[in-house]
Amino acid sequence: EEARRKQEHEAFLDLFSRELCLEISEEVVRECIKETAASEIQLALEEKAACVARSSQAVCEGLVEETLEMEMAELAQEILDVELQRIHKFIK
Amino acid sequence: MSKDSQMRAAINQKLIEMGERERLKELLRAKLIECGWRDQLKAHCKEVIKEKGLENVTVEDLVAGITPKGRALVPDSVKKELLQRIRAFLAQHAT
Amino acid sequence: MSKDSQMRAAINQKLIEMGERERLKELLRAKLIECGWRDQLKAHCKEVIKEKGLENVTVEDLVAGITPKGRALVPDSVKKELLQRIRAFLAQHAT
Repeated sequence: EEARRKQEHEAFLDLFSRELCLEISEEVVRECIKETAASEIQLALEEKAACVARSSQAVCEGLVEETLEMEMAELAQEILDVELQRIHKFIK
Repeated sequence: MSKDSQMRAAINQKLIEMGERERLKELLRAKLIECGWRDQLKAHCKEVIKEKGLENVTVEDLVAGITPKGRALVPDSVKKELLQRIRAFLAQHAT
Repeated sequence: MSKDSQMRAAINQKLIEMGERERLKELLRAKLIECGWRDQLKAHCKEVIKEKGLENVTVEDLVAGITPKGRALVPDSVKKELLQRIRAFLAQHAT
């Protein structure tokens, strides 16, 4: 009887251990997956925001540069024309 | 309540009371990091986000997308180690 | 093509498609007049011409001569305003 009880107890512990192992694994894996997914999405959002910020800055600089080049060329031409006209008038 | 369920309840209570349940979870977490499981999962997340587009993915979508691979990637050696720890605890405390 | 250059190209395309790029350039031109940039640069042009002599200056020379000052004289507040306008545009048209 004692041997039978011992055997039953061992069998119970074996089953319980396996079930508990599965339960804990499932719990931890589920928690880790959720944490990883949330942090990876957060990371991707932060990376995208940083990329948008850098790119906006670059676009802005490009726009400023383009406008300045145009403005300065226009201004230089304008001033030279005025100066030349002034000289022509003076010569006449 | 059957004898088995009584015993289960008692062991579960002991596991919690003695902080062993949390320790087992912590051990598993640490092992998953150590064996590279978490890094693999991160890489898989990045793939899914890239594939679907960040604007089309919620945390729930991502969880659903990576869970099968996440489960499959847990090494047998890690599960075995956890089982051994559980058995050792039960041998000591489930008399 | 890197992520950043892809993003830059996408922003520029959207700005052009919606006519915002031209509007921003107009805004910048107006701001440059308003803040006195144009007048300061005009005076600088005259100085360069006076210094080098009218007969020795081409448009290209003059542009090259005024460019460093032209860039340096753009107030930070003007650049900041422009950047804010771009950000607001992107926030409004984000997909």
